[in-house]
Amino acid sequence: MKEQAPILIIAIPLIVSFLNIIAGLIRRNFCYPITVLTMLSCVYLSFVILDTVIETGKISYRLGGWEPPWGIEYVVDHLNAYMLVIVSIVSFVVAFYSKRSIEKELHPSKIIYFYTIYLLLATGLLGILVTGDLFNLFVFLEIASLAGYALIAIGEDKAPLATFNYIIMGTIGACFYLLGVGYLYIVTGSLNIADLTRLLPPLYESKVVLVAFAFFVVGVAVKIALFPLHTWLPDAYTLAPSTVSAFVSATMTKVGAYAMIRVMFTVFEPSFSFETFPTMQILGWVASAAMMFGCIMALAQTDLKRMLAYILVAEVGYIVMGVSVGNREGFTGAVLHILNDSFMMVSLFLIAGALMYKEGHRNITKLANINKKMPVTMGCFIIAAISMVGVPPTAGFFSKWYLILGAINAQQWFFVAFLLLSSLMVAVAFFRIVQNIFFKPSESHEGHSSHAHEEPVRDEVPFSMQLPIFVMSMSLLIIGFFSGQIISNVIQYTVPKGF
Amino acid sequence: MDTIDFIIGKYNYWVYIILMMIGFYAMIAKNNFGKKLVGMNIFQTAIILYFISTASKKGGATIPITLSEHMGAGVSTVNAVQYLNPLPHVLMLTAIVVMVSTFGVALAILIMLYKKYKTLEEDEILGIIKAGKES
Amino acid sequence: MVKLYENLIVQTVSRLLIPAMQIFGLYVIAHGHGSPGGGFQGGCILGASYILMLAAYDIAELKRHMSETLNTILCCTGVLIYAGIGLLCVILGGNFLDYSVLYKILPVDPVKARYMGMLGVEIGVGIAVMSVMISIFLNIASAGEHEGAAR
Amino acid sequence: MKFIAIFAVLITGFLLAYATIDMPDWGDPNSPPSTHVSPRYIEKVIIETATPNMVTAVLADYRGYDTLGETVVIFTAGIVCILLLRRSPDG
Repeated sequence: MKEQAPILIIAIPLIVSFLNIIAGLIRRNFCYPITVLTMLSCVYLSFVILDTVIETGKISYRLGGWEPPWGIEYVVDHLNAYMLVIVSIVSFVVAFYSKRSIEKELHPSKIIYFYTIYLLLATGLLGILVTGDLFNLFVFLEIASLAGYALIAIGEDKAPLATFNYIIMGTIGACFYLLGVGYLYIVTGSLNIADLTRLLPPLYESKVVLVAFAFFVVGVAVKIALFPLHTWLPDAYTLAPSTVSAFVSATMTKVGAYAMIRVMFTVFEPSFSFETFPTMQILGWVASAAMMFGCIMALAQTDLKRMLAYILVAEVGYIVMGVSVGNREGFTGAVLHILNDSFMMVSLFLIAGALMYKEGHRNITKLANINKKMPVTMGCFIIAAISMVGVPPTAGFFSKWYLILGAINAQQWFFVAFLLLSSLMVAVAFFRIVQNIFFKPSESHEGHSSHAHEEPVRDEVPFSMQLPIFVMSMSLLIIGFFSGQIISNVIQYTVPKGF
Repeated sequence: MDTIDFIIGKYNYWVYIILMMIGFYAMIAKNNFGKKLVGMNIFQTAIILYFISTASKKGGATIPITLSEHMGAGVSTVNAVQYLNPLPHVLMLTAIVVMVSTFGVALAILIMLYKKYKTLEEDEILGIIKAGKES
Repeated sequence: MVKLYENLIVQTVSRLLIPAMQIFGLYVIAHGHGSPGGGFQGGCILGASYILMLAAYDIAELKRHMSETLNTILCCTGVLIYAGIGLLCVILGGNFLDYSVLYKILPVDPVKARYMGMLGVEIGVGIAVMSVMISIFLNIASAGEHEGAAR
Repeated sequence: MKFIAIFAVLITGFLLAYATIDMPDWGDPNSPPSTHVSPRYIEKVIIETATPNMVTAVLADYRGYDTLGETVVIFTAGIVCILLLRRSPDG
């Protein structure tokens, strides 16, 4: 069991996704419990893998029994295992939440296919994380992307247009990645990451390797929506069904960031990424621009989900900046921020979904007095919001602290200023919502003065939606308290050699 | 003379680079969604051409299927220079399927768009959306 | 919508051609080990034979041979064969997709067991590709509305 | 917009042409792809898998997991077409 865990975490959701359709054709109600149980087993397996990695170090698994450069190999180290835990927890929580929200937003005949594609999306993301082969990563990237396109396209009215732009951009990103793989293949003849790490150092002067690195970075940057290439993200993530928005916003960009870290620090050595190529200058400034742009655009939005989507653009900027400063603190901050950001994003998007479910809209100017109607949900919203701003002792504070330390160590004072400024703008953006909720008289009550003192009836979302929201926002506090342990047990081993 | 040798020796790369630029331009600059998809196909086909061209070996190499005279009783007498490199072919079989799937999904979304807006021109669709917002 | 347009020449030719195409598709799948071919190529040919049926006749005729539910189930079965063989290898004590352990249940030696495992996998790929081709073509050609195509 | 597109395309084309300088010639039997991983596939395919067609052997056995991914991709595409386009009979 333990030695087969890296493959089972892929194979179980994969096989269940096929059985899910057959079960769904028999009875539609089977799909939801099957999906939730599958994701629960993935959470269990991911913890088994993390435990094994912490005890014994790197796990290697040979698919088909062939030794690495010839066959495909799974390599799980601390970074993979950590990401696996994040993705499987998020997919479990969102699957648990999805039942009522999907029933409201989708046609009943589509529910079977929705859950099948949901499982395939989770499989694709998990497959990207465990693989140790560049081409295999491309294949699973495409599984995740195709499933993501479909889930976004079934959203609101204008979703197909947003999805089409996403497909065009996503295909450009995937093709650039594939070209990068091809360029490394023609100078080394290998596709295995460990083999490439061994073969590449003598070739660092080659122009082919330089161009391959550029194509890798640009391709992945499209997938994670780094600033000038982010154009597809706000529309796509706003118009998707709320469950899907929560899932893809918390996982897709983070898995892309993982792929970027893998390419920059495992396939290539940090010495190449930082000395041969001006990574720090280019990526750092692009990331700063992303932070500023995302926050400024977030301030201008009235749609809650669109605001969160622009904040996500800024958060991607944080992660990339932490990677690009090229020192221990910055890298720790980036990896910790992957965890914090996916949990913050999932709780905020789930709350937006709860608003959609109860109110039918998510316009932040029309939320007056909603705290009396949905007290628990709004309490969770406050926690997630202060974590997003970065107030201690919530989780968001610690990762931002490390990011700032990293920028200071690299003596990039502009980056420090941008980090602080964008945190301030996120605070303003969330304060606008809080002000609208708590300090603004309800519009509907102004017209009827006789009902001015009527208290809104308490009307919470169903339990299956409330529990995930509550758990995710409480986890932000818990992660905040245990940040030290997470860093000392897992993240410090992910820092590449040479930092 | 060196320059001409250089250009002729690597002509496969020039062909694929030109094809890829054509496809890439159509993908990002064309106004019609159908043309964008055609550009996407050209772009991906260019990448396939590139990979396949890495498999070739001059000097009488044949397709990667073991000939019957090399299938001795359990003892291999095959030399690697006698056959083309099978790995890029395998990778491209996978990539072709991926591209077919992407194309199928994109076509499905194209049909959704056409059913909704009755046009595939980007500016016309944006105009319809804008008109819908104002009214 | 796809409508039935009676054309004697087209219908007769496709009536002759479809079985030949299907036999050839099966040959390409089964003989993929010794000649160019394999699951994906053979599955495409099989799918094309059904698409030809749809083009020469109409959707109702296609659905008489291959109902939508059957097609969806075949689609799942194909991939399930592949992943199932992989999982079977795990159950038999090898790694995922390590066909050589299949010698424990097949009357062959480990090297030949790899050959047999590959054959099973190719059959799975062929079934999946065929039904996906039909599904994609059917849904795109009729824009998803192929209910009223009764004869 | 057109200008930016032409600019991006030219930059890409220039980068690719620039990288071509260091690439092996077309059909060079001593290029890394022909000498590093692939010889094992060619030389040992009969001994290890009893399959004459090397492409099939690599596709379904040595890199069989890629092909599983490929099959899942096309399965996803089929299900996606049903999810996006299919109208259910009951409206």
